[in-house]
Amino acid sequence: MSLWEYANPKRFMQTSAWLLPWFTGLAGLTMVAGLFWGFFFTPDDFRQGSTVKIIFLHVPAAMMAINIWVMMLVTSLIWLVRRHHVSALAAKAAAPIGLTMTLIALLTGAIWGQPMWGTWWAWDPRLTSFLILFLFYLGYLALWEAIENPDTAADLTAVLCLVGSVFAVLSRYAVLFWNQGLHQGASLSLDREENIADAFWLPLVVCIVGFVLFFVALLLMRTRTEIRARRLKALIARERMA
Amino acid sequence: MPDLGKYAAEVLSAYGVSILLIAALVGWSFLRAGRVRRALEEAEARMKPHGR
Amino acid sequence: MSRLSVTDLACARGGVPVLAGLSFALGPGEAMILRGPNGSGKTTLLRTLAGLQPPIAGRIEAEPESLAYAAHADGLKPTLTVAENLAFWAAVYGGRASPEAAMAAFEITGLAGRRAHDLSAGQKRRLSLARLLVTGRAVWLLDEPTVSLDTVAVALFAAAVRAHLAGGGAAVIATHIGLGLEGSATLDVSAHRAAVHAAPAFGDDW
Amino acid sequence: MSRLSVTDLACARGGVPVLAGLSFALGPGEAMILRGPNGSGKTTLLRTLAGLQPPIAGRIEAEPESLAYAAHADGLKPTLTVAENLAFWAAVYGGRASPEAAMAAFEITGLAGRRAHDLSAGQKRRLSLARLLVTGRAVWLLDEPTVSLDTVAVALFAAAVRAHLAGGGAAVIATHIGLGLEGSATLDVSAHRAAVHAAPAFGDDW
Amino acid sequence: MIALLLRDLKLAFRSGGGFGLALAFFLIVATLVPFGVGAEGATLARIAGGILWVAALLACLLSLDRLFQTDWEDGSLDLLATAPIPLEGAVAVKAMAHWLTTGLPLTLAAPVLGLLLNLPGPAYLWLLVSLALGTPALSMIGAFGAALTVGVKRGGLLLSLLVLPLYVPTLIFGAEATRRGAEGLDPATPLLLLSGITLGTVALLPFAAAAAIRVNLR
Amino acid sequence: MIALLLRDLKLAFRSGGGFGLALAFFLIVATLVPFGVGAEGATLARIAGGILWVAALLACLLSLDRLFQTDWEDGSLDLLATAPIPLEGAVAVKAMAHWLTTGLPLTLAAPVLGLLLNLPGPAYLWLLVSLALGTPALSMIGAFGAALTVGVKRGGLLLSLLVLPLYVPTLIFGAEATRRGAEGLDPATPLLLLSGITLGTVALLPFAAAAAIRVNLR
Ligand code: HEM
Ligand SMILES: Nc1ncnc2c1ncn2[C@@H]1O[C@H](COP(=O)(O)OP(=O)(O)OP(=O)(O)O)[C@@H](O)[C@H]1O
Ligand SMILES: Nc1ncnc2c1ncn2[C@@H]1O[C@H](COP(=O)(O)OP(=O)(O)OP(=O)(O)O)[C@@H](O)[C@H]1O
Ligand SMILES: [Mg+2]
Ligand SMILES: [Mg+2]
Repeated sequence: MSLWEYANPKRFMQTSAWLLPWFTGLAGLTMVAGLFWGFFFTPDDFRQGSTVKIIFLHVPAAMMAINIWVMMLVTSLIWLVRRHHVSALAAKAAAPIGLTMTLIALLTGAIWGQPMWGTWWAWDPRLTSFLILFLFYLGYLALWEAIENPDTAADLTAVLCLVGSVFAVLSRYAVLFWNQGLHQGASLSLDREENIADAFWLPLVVCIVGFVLFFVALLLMRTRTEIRARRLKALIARERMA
Repeated sequence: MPDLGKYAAEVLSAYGVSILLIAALVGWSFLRAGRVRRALEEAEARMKPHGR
Repeated sequence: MSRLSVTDLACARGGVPVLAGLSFALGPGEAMILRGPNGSGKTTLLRTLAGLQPPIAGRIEAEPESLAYAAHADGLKPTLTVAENLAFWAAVYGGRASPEAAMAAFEITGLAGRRAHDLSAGQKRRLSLARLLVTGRAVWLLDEPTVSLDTVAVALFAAAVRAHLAGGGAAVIATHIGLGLEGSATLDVSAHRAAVHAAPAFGDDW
Repeated sequence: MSRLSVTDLACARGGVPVLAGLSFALGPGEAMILRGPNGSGKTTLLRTLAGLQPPIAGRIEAEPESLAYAAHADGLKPTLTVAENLAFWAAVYGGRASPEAAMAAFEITGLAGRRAHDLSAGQKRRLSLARLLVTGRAVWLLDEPTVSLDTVAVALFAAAVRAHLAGGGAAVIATHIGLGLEGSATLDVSAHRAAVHAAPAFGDDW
Repeated sequence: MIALLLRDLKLAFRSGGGFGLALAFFLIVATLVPFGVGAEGATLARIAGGILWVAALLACLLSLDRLFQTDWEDGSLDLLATAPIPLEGAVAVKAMAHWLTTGLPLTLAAPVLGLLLNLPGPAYLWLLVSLALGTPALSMIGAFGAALTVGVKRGGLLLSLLVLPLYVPTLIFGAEATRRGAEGLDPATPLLLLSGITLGTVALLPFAAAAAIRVNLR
Repeated sequence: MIALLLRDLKLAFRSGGGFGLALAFFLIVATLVPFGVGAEGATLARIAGGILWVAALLACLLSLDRLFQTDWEDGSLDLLATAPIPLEGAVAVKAMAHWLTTGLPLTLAAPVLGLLLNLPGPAYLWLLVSLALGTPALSMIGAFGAALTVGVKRGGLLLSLLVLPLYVPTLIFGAEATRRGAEGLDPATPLLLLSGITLGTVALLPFAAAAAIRVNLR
């Protein structure tokens, strides 16, 4: 049987019902473990003092914020090409999570910026592109809300997601071109030289894994809700006809 | 409780805000899930009698 | 061969299936009157035939670019004059037909210079019907064309339709009143209400 | 005494005199049908009676706050539901009459929760007529009320008008089709076209 | 009256038109200005107050042409004019609805955006106060402009041309109050003048606006 | 096609909507900003280029929601969609009409307003060039946004919310080019990128927009 079988709502409900508890459990475990480790059992950084602890929220959130948008892009494409309702609904279900993650990255970042850079907000490229990403999420969700015919909404939001992604990349480069920033570079690069100390690195990885699992679990649940809502709409419509 | 030095406020507020946001998201998701599930169940119940 | 043939068509509005199992064919010179109570799906059918919304089932066959659709809404630009409104549509449709003839056919030549905004309801309607003549399309899809027309104008309209049919055209007309188009087939859409279980993907029971 | 009495009325539209020398009176229980070809001035007359535009001559007498006007346009808010639209107007007019009864009278109770945007043309029309019932006004001024109504709805409308008249109300109705309101006076406005020289100040010759 | 207020609010929310529109627009401007003028904190700090006031003013202007236009197009303005509630009242109520969906949220959002444009510390309070006092005037003046242009299809141009000059005093006093606040001077005088303007407009303009509408409906 | 272009232009002129509206709005912003931020020449000079670009962008945004909305409301969009001209072409033409009535006048008016904001001498040329190259992209992107929101009654909020982030790159490169011009640096790079964006959007977005409209008409 092909993978697309799972895109059948009924089928998805069955499999997800089986998967959900596992992911929920794992997500809870890793997240709590990672954050505890990060908060309680990591040393202070010689420069940044205890503020490094923020990294365990900030970086995973920031990564998820970006990756969730990518995931939405993929599901939108699937919807446009294969017309599988589940994937459209998955995109819809993911958006609020992405929005929250973006917000967390922004807020923790802002809070971090106060001691480190002496300002809540600086028009640093990375910060700025995140602000833009935030706006993208807002627009995407607003469009979903504004259109009540679900299929129309799915189509339009998918198109928006495609075009938006292109412009998001454009904006990223534009912003880099516009203003050089004071934000740190990638600290998870593969060559261990320029990596942050293991003392931070390991718990950070755990946190990241935790955030990923958390996203998957919540996504499954929210998608189930969306499917139910969709079916409810269809049933009511049918009732209206009868 | 680790001693957070002079940055206690920042670190704590960062964790506070984040956990609050996540909790809000999860809570809202659960609420909506429950509401929709119940609505759907009673709708299906309503449908069944007078068949399709 | 037929101008417009519909086989086993089903169409939905706002995601709700409205009509199902429609089949008919219109040859040159034939007209079809759509009847049915308010909300029975006439507009939905016409929009589907016009290609504005995809059918949820069945086939619609017509020569490409042979359809002209006239909706409930007039599609007039209030700030353009009567003549300008017609001239625009004539140009869009290749400008074969002359706006003058169209205005004459509905006796609005005297209003040619008037802004559409300054027309009375019936005058607006006459103008939007005159639009049909400048499209030069073979199949007319008309949604309650006689709304707020006086008896004279209704007669003018009937004459225009007859001329169109005589010229080998065809027409599908949704209406609630008699048009005096004797000898044209009638289709009561309320007889084709979509069966309730024909709901979209999520509707069928799991 | 009479609900509405008009003496030697003249009215203009967009600065152009359209009607002149109109005189009639409507007592309780009386209805008046306005007839006349497109552009003859029915809408203009009704707007003048409703007080939306001042007459250029003559007098209009009616009890204050006794008129309810229903225009070509529906005056519905597409984003509000049927019930909300009615409830709003009911509240504006003091909320004596109940929206439920009004909806029932035009058989749209089933649509109460539907956004006006998702209604069919006729359903919209029914709603805007139901609005009249919640105004609780004594004199109805109706401009082509039956547009895009099906035969059932036309009957419902006629019944509503009869009930209104029986309740001591009055109505002035502009229409092009028969309403089955037997025994109501008819006024052909085209018989009262304003003489050309009755143009406004700058028009008359010096 | 209350029914009308509730309806307008409902419409604004349903169609995302009012409420959000203004906020989003406000946010837009605050985000775009740095892209335009560059990101040096000093420059931004100097212009922040003024930019925010201008942005608020534009946000008001933006949602104005819909104030009566939609009602006019779908015929409900005719019906309102023939309804038992006095047209003056209706106008005032509609202006109030406009303020509730525009001026108020703008005022509340202003400090956050001040952060983005790093507005100097002391200015926050006075920005908030001056907006709270000034925006009602913006809505009322705007309602008057909208009433004048309601007949004109897409009278957007006219509207902005008419309303702009009327907005200038409000803007000057409002921005002035903010600037004085920023520089630690006493902003009492401009604030007083500002509230004077607001009271005057709210008291008198409804009548002018209602008259204008009656003329336009003829 | 040409017929459609002429019609849209005619409509814009008749109803003062497009053309004048944008210009007036542009003028408004340019005149209000000094009132808001205070009139020290130095500050103004520094922000002039950016402000003018932001103002131009807002002026475009302002007239966008009318691009398809009016046609949709009076039913002519249905008729256009069933007309023999391809919808993609219609969209492109409408975007072009929007540019002719908005972007072009803005570009031509910009130098004059530059005087008001005492824009530094060398910047004039580059402001003109960057606007000329950039505004078509604004219109086209806007047309896409308008197509997405045409079904939504009073989708003004949505429109600005959707279009704003898409405008960012255009704005940045445009303003950057102006600033470099003002500082006597070489504005070639941003101008190249700008024209790249313009060409890309004009080439691709009509299809996305037409698709969106078709979906909305269903
Ligand atoms: C509102 C302000 C901020 C935002 C929006 C923000 C955003 C981001 C983003 C998008 C990343 C990249 C995550 C990834 O994809 O790898 C990141 C990583 C990081 N941020 Fe921030 N940041 C902000 C402020 C700060 C501050 C003030 C600091 C500390 C001084 C900081 C320290 C870091 C570090 C150490 C990383 C890890 C580097 C990496 O993994 O890429 N950030 N932040
Ligand atoms: N946008 C929409 N969303 C959901 N349902 C709709 C929408 N538009 C119309 N409907 C419903 O679809 C059904 C068919 O509407 P349609 O306009 O085709 O009826 P109609 O036969 O044209 O009626 P009328 O004679 O009044 O014009 C109606 O019940 C209507 O309520
Ligand atoms: N805004 C306007 N400016 C100038 N003339 C107008 C305006 N509106 C209508 N007219 C003209 O006034 C005359 C009367 O219009 P009115 O709408 O009263 O006619 P009517 O009897 O209602 O016609 P119908 O039966 O088509 O509704 C018509 O000739 C019309 O062209
Ligand atoms: Mg219909
Ligand atoms: Mg009339």
